[in-house]
Amino acid sequence: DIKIGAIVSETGPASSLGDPEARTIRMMVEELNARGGIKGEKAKLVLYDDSGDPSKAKTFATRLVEDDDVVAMVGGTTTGTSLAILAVAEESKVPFISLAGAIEIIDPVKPYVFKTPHTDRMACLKIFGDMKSRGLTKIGLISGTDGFGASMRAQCLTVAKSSGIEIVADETYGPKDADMTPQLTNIRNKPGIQAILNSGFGQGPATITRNYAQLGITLPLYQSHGVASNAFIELSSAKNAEGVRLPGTALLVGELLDPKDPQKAVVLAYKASFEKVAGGAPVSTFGGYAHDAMRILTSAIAKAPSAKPAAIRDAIEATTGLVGTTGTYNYSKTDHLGLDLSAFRILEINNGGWKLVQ
Amino acid sequence: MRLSSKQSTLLVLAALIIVSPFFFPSNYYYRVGSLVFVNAIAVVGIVILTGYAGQISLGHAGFVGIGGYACALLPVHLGVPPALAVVLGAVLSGVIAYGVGRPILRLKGYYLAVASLGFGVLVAMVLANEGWLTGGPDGIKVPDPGLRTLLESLGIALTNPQFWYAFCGLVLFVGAWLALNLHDSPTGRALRALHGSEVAARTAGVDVAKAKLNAFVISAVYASVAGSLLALQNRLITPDVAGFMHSIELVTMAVLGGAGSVLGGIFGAALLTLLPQVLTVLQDYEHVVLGLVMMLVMIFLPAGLIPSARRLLRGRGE
Amino acid sequence: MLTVEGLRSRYGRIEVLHGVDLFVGSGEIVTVVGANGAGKTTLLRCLSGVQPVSGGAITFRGEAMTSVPAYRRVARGLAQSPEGRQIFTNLSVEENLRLGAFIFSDERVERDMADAFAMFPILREKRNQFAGGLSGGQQQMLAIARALMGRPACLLLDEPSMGLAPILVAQIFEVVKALKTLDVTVLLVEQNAFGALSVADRGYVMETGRVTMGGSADELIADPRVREAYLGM
Amino acid sequence: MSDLLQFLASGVTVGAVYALVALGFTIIYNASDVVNFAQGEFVMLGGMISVAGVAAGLPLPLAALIAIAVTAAIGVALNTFAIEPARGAPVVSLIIITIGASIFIRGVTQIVLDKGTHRLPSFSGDEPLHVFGATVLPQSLWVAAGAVAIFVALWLFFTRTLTGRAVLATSNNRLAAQLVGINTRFVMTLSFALSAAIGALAGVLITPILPTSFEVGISLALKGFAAAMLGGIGSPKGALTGGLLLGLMEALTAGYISSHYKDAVAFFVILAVLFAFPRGLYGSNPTERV
Amino acid sequence: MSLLQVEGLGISFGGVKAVNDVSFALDTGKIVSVIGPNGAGKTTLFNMISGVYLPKSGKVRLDGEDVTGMRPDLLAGRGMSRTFQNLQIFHEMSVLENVIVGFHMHERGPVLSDLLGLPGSRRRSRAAAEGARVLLERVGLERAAEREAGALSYGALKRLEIARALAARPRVLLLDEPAAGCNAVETEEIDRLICEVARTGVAILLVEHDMKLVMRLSDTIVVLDHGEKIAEGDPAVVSRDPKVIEAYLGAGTTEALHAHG
Ligand SMILES: Nc1ncnc2c1ncn2[C@@H]1O[C@H](COP(=O)(O)OP(=O)(O)OP(=O)(O)O)[C@@H](O)[C@H]1O
Ligand SMILES: Nc1ncnc2c1ncn2[C@@H]1O[C@H](COP(=O)(O)OP(=O)(O)OP(=O)(O)O)[C@@H](O)[C@H]1O
Ligand SMILES: [Mg+2]
Ligand SMILES: [Mg+2]
Repeated sequence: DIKIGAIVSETGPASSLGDPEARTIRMMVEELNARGGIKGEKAKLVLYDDSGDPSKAKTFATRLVEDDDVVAMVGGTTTGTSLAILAVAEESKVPFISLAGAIEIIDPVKPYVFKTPHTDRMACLKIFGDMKSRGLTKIGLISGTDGFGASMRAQCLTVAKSSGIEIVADETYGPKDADMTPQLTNIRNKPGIQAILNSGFGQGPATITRNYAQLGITLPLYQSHGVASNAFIELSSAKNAEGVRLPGTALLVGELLDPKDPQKAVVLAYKASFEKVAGGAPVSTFGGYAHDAMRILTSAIAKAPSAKPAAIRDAIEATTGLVGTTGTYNYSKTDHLGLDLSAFRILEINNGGWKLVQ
Repeated sequence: MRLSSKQSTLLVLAALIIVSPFFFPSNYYYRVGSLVFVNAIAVVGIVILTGYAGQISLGHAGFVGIGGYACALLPVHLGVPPALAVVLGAVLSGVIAYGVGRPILRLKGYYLAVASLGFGVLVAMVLANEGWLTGGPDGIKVPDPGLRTLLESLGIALTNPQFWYAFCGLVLFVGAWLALNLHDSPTGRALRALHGSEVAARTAGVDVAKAKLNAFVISAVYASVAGSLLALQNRLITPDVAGFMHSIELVTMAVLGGAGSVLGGIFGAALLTLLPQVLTVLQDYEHVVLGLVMMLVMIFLPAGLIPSARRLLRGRGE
Repeated sequence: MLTVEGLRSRYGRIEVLHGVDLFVGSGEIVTVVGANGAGKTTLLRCLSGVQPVSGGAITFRGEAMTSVPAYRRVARGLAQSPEGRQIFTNLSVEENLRLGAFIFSDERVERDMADAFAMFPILREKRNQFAGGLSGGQQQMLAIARALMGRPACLLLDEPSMGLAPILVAQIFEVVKALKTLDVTVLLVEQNAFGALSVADRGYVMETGRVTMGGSADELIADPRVREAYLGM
Repeated sequence: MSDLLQFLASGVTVGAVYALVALGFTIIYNASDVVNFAQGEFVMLGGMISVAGVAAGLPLPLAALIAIAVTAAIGVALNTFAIEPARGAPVVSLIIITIGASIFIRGVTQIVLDKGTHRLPSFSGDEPLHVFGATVLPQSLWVAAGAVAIFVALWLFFTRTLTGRAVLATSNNRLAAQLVGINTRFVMTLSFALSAAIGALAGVLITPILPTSFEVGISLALKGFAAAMLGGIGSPKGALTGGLLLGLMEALTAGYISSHYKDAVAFFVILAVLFAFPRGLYGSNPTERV
Repeated sequence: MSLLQVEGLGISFGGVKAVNDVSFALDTGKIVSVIGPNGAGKTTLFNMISGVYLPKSGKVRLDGEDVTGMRPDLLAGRGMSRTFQNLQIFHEMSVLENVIVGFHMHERGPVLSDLLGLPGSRRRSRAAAEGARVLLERVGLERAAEREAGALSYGALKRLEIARALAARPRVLLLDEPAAGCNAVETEEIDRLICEVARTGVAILLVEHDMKLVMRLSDTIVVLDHGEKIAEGDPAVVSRDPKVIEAYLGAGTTEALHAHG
């Protein structure tokens, strides 16, 4: 057997990310084995739930490499847990593919650490690009105080100026808050404001969207890639979410993609099988990250001369042109992210569904 | 007789720390062991505050956070060696506990609980919000204290988890020893007395406000040291170590083990640290079983693991 | 009316009642005397059902009581004024009394309350004060009055005279005597053995969890052992 | 001006949510001195079970009723199987039992229902009402009305009914309560049933505003607990006031000072209030005589 | 100058004057009893003297020094010690430890020394424990020393409180109904104990409803009614005072008292 380790935050504050990740990973291992495994060997998955706690994540990482003898790890739903796991991965020389956004995971490059999601900075750049193209330059920022929101806020604040965007309001909210109208009222009152960007995931963005409608704000509203899932539309109700834009992956708009788009087949296949096992839960970007990580890992194991961690690592680093749900991965010695801005697409919510803007 | 109970506790503890590794098949077990010790250090502090003095704090994780971030920030910003940062963090926690404790310890019971909770929430919030200093919700890296390399140069080669197992075990042993000394000392008796009746303790000459403050400061130092050790061995610290849930967890460990008993607190910490590791085999049912175990322990051993077990044994003897 | 046979009870693993036998006839006043720690309070707690019984039987008005829960015993007519008063300190004096009549909801409650106030006028004065603020003796009066509010057929009194001024001690014993005329049976535990035996029909002596002596009040008062050990004469 | 009104509207909405949770703590506390840390789970169950009911095609009122009944039954079960067997245990041990129960309930919910986040439809639509330039969602009024109604009911219960007195008596002195003929076991059962039902009702009312998932209980319980303590634990008036105050402070801070520290300001105010009123705004203060 | 002087002490609760303008003095080695009907204000007076309540008016002087409203622990340091009518026991500590706490003023030391278990700290603890055993013997509880205090009967707890109060080696000892819950024989033991203590030069202030005990022990009796002092003097005089008989003793009791001598 080939043992693959996974550590995700199935429960805890990041469970809306970790849960689809866990489902995806389990599903893909099953599919893989149903197809006969890798090079004739069955894959065996050892998956732990760190409930969002980096210390637990570190313990589980130690357990995976020391006790379970896995050949590689995927996971690290949040930046915090990813950082905890990667320390173990580096020390014990077991490759690790992270599912978290922060750039510091792969910058500077660490030999055994890779990641699949875009960075927050890329999301900011993508959004700002779209804003500029619509002539929106004075914007208000509202962010969740959780790791995702705070980290994206920090990145957006850093790249705003160089993108020609002026941030005139900077508000925050707690991830479980019931009402954000005071913050939105203050943002709306800023003179000359042209658009609002929300960096956050979970239920907060849905509440923002509903409060937005309640207050009758008509400025364009941008959300982050953290809400890229149909659950968001459901929670905010389609009417309120109409016209909201966000940087998303091909995953949400599989049907709309040009048939020639290489991602189309991958995305549709993943969506179909996920929705079959997920009992009604819609696909989300995060499950997509896990999907891509597993694809990269399994194809690397298949290509590697032996199922030894070091060999697998080399094979991962050699991955090029691998088409995932998030984008097309081209890893190299100096790039352990392997994605560029083109992987992001600006989506708009339209009639309760998704529309490709470009 | 009392004395022997202290010695036997220390003996049991030392035996557990030293003998357990002989049964450890891999580094992972050292890692879990050291986490047990870290939690136990903080819990021994809670035992002093809650078990001895009867004061409930739901904000103690705040001090864990302070201790942890001291090890992350002081070396980077002030060039303090990480090992020394542990001490400075403890001093800082003590000072903050002194300042915070003076006003809030006038409150009683749940009101003290909510006030301390407020303190903990504030600490966690500052750690999460002041990203420029603390790295925000995703946490911050902690430098290596270099103690392991020091040992290595002395010819003692340990893996990272082994080193932290030994180090935290040692600190826990010292912490337990101090707490046991306190239990049967005049100060400790005064704490336990004011737990029973504040007026009576007062009329017996106990300066209740000061005694409570002492307990609060001491327990804050324990929490801080635990936080520092956690940060140093994880090489990373995040604001949720200071969060409400962690505070609750610490109190739960203390009560499960037996709030008034040092050994109980350590067992409580072990139980709640090990259980999630053991329960991973149950996958989805992990939380169900964890909750169930907590309830069952309290139903059948209402005074906590150790005191109730002791009572049962003693009863049989009579 | 009330029969206790071979009653055993324990705190944890330590047995403190080792087989107590006694009975109280209908309309009788029976007193139990004994040194500190003899088990008098434990006995009364067993009778009221708030202390687990590990052996023996309690029969009240011909009915086995041993497994009847505490709150039902009150409805059957067994009320207690407990040791240490045990009033509801956070509730007002009046609420304490009203709760004494918890099982009733007729207009007689008002009359009973008026009777209680007549017996202890200070309670009327303090009726709206929270009971925890009462003086020790006032709380004792409240505890007795509250027990009477339950219209007991058999009243268990645990040291009712404790903490009362001499003038009230005399009054309490008068009350006990008066209860007899109202057909209320009384089991009286008292340290004021002289006072108790003066109003009682019969008495028992308890020593370390056993009844060691029993007889008419006059016999006990005359008994030299009783005189020496409990009356201090 | 309209800004202020908007902030106040937000404060009342959020405050009413907190108040509803805080009110749920009162009965169990009054019966047993135990702060029930599973109260947030009752709220969560109210929401989650209703959501499941609606998803199964039941009309919302029926789903809500079922949710309340089921949650009340769970409350009773909690008392019967976990609290009652531990009778005589110290209060801290009982609190830990409720913490264990909350973990347990969360775990079971996640298995039996799901891990998703869900919303119930608003009772009276989503068309905001305009008041002097501020906007309020009709659901906010439902929540506020619910909080007031439960407050009135509780207040009447504790001051006007003998059963309410019996509840207070049970926590004040369980021994004495038994001696006056109160079935303390029943009082506890009733308290858990009522607290759970109130929690579930709160869950039904707030789920259209604050989406529910198996994990919402913790943060709700935390805020509800803080609100209850601010008002004075055990007092229905305190729970209502504490909840509203907490909500208003958060909204006004977010509006006028800084949204980054709105929770911090709220806790600062709680600390300040407790220094002036060590038992909260309306907490009873009967000192024991010595 | 007297050791303890109470001057015009007063306090009220919710407008009701619980104690009003009460004065008296207590000398070394003397026993002064405070008697009066239930609710007369005796316990409240104790609470003010011992610093548990802050008096609204009046002064308490100890050795001539004004100690009004001083914290109980500081008063304890100046030699004041008391028992409680509503028992205040450290339930979860052993009987012995309850008494050792009484020695707190004599055994306390630096926290650090206690934490480190330095020999000094251990020595102080040991000395206190030895003292405590002697006291337990004096109140007849030596056999219960290792038991949990919460498991004692009421009468035993009363005696435990006396032992704890004595542990402080007080100069002024306030006893609130020490004989409540004790039978005649046990009361006599307490009587003897109080006498002995007074003989060692401790000033004793006693509240007690057992008139035989009061009459036998007291050098002076202060009578309170409705918070006011209505009489003061030596036992023989006070017990015949018609005001006292009416408010407190009742006719029967007086006869009984004098009949027994
Ligand atoms: N809660 C308890 N736990 C353990 N033992 C107890 C407890 N309460 C009482 N005892 C023991 O039970 C025995 C009988 O006590 P009980 O209170 O019945 O005596 P009593 O005759 O009422 O004495 P007193 O006259 O002092 O009130 C005593 O030895 C006492 O120490
Ligand atoms: N904290 C308080 N709140 C309200 N009233 C109080 C308080 N303390 C005392 N009182 C009142 O003051 C009066 C005096 O009470 P105190 O306890 O001093 O009486 P006492 O003389 O000791 O009576 P007893 O002999 O019954 O113990 C009583 O009427 C009592 O109700
Ligand atoms: Mg008794
Ligand atoms: Mg008194």
